[in-house]
Amino acid sequence: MALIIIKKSPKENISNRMIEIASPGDIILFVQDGVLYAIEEKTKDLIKNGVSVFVLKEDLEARGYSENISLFPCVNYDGWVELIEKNEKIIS
Amino acid sequence: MALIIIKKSPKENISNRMIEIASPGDIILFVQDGVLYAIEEKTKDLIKNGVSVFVLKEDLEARGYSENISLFPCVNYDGWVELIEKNEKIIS
Amino acid sequence: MKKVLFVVYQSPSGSIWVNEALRCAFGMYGEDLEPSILFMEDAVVAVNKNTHPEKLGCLSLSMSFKYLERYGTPIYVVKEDLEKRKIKEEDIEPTWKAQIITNDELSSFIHSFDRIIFF
Amino acid sequence: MKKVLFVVYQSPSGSIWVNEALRCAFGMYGEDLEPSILFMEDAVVAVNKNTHPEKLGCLSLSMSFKYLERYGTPIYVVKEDLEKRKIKEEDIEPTWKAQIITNDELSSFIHSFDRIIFF
Amino acid sequence: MHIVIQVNVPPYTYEDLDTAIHLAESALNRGHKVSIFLFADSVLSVNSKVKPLRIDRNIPHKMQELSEKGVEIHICGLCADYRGISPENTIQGPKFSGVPEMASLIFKADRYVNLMP
Amino acid sequence: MHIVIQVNVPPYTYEDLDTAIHLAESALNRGHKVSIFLFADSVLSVNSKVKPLRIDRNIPHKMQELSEKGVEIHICGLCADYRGISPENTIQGPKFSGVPEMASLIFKADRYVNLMP
Repeated sequence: MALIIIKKSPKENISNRMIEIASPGDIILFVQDGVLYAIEEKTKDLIKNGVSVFVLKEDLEARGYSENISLFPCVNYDGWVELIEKNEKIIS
Repeated sequence: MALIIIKKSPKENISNRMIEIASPGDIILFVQDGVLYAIEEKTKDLIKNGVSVFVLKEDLEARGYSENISLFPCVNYDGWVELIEKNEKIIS
Repeated sequence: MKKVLFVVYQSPSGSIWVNEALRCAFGMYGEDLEPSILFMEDAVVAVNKNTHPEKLGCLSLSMSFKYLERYGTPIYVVKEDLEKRKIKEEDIEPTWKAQIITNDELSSFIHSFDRIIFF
Repeated sequence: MKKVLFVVYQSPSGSIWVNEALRCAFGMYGEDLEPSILFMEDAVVAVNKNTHPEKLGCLSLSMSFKYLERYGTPIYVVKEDLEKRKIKEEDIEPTWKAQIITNDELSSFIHSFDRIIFF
Repeated sequence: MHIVIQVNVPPYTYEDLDTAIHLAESALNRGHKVSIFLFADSVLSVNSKVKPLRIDRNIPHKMQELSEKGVEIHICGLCADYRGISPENTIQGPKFSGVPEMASLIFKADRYVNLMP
Repeated sequence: MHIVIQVNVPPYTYEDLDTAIHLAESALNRGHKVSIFLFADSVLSVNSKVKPLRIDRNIPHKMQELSEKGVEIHICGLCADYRGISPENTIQGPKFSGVPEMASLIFKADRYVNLMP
């Protein structure tokens, strides 16, 4: 079980590689330019079964997207801290 | 006629976009991490007909590759300056 | 007269480059220069009327709007980059007066300038 | 005891991150920590014996070799990333004692650490 | 819990310092102990000589506020040397540390969040 | 010819200042007039307080050498404000300029080479 924080845009290879690292039970959180994954349908194909995905609402909204366009549930900064509390292993 | 200087690695989308911008008569110069294009066969497919390609020798060698592995001719810094002299239009 | 193009490719909320390109473009008018700005890749996010870096405490894009209106600096955006980021024409903030060009037109468009500076 | 992994993904001649990851890894031994370094993407260029940032006037990678030998810090490199950059096993500088792992093994490998820091 | 946030990129140019400040505030509000480790170009965020536009946020000022709220701020000393940062041009609060302190935080803290460069 | 080189990223962290210095030297050797425009984080390359490791290159020192060889170095003043750089902590030679000087160089110089961020 790990929390994987992806902060770079989908156009960066390293972001895709980090999504591939996720294994069942892991949580992926998209922040900063990583939130652009939340509006691309093909992101769903990249995410393995059993991996939960969240999106930082503040970063999504600052880039012009509302919560209801996001393919994954949003969290705010408090929610991010909660994810940190629940996951000792953090990959970022 | 333009000189297009590509300094970012092939893994960066913007580098591929800059290669696409080249039109016949243009010159592409790969420098810094852009030199990694010089060792990938598929780079040849990206380069349009009529576009000349050069590689900065110093950056290629500093990354462990010898001139003879490069798919394109090398220039040194003096050669880079020559390319600048010859091309008023520089895209970088 | 020389035509100058500033090309921005990074997201305006994640980085300073959109604001810096705007600032540079507005500064060109002191010389016999004709500046334009092209947004491509993640930078197209800038033209969405709902994009507000100030929500993160960062500088707002709207601080440039009065200069944009005063100078009428041409703003270009790549169609395919907009589409990929799900930004529709009606989402575009009218103040930008953004002109949409296709990826196919990009090469000849960029070559039509004398100086091309990527940010 | 905690296992720490520093993951580097940027080229060692174009950026400081390989040297910084090495410096951080060597500094871990003062605590009950077991550091390792993983090179992926362009960072795999670091293990090529012909890679010499000092040819550009930048810091040499070899300044880390004495610490690498003293501490025996494990170095891992992703096979597919080496192949893509045409680095053969015989090109690898022996001092690194690099262990090659495949992309398929990457997920379980990374999960075997307690702390994972990307550089 | 003791949560550490490591930052690696310069303030203003990228969003990471803003992210770290927001995250630190939320973690404080949830009752956690927070440390920030400033590595590489992120050390510029505690430079007291930084003069942003009046309409812009003052990141060194925000860092000082965090420090006053009890956030422990560590600066990598060698990174600081490379960027002209010394106690003379640093806001009140941060500690000039190094990799040994990073190791100690990696070992002792409950959580270590890195914002990769 | 008058050749301008614009740099945008921080020294040491990335290679661009090294690239710019080598390119400037070659251009000088070929008899050109050279100007360097330091924008955004690249302004740190003229900070006189930078203390690199003894085995490492001293970039501010190399910039001063270029200046002594006749290279005109411009610093974007607003960029400098944002990074705590002022005439007090700058090597001898660079001019605190701004976008008007950038415009003038873009207009007047024969070549303008940008090293994109």
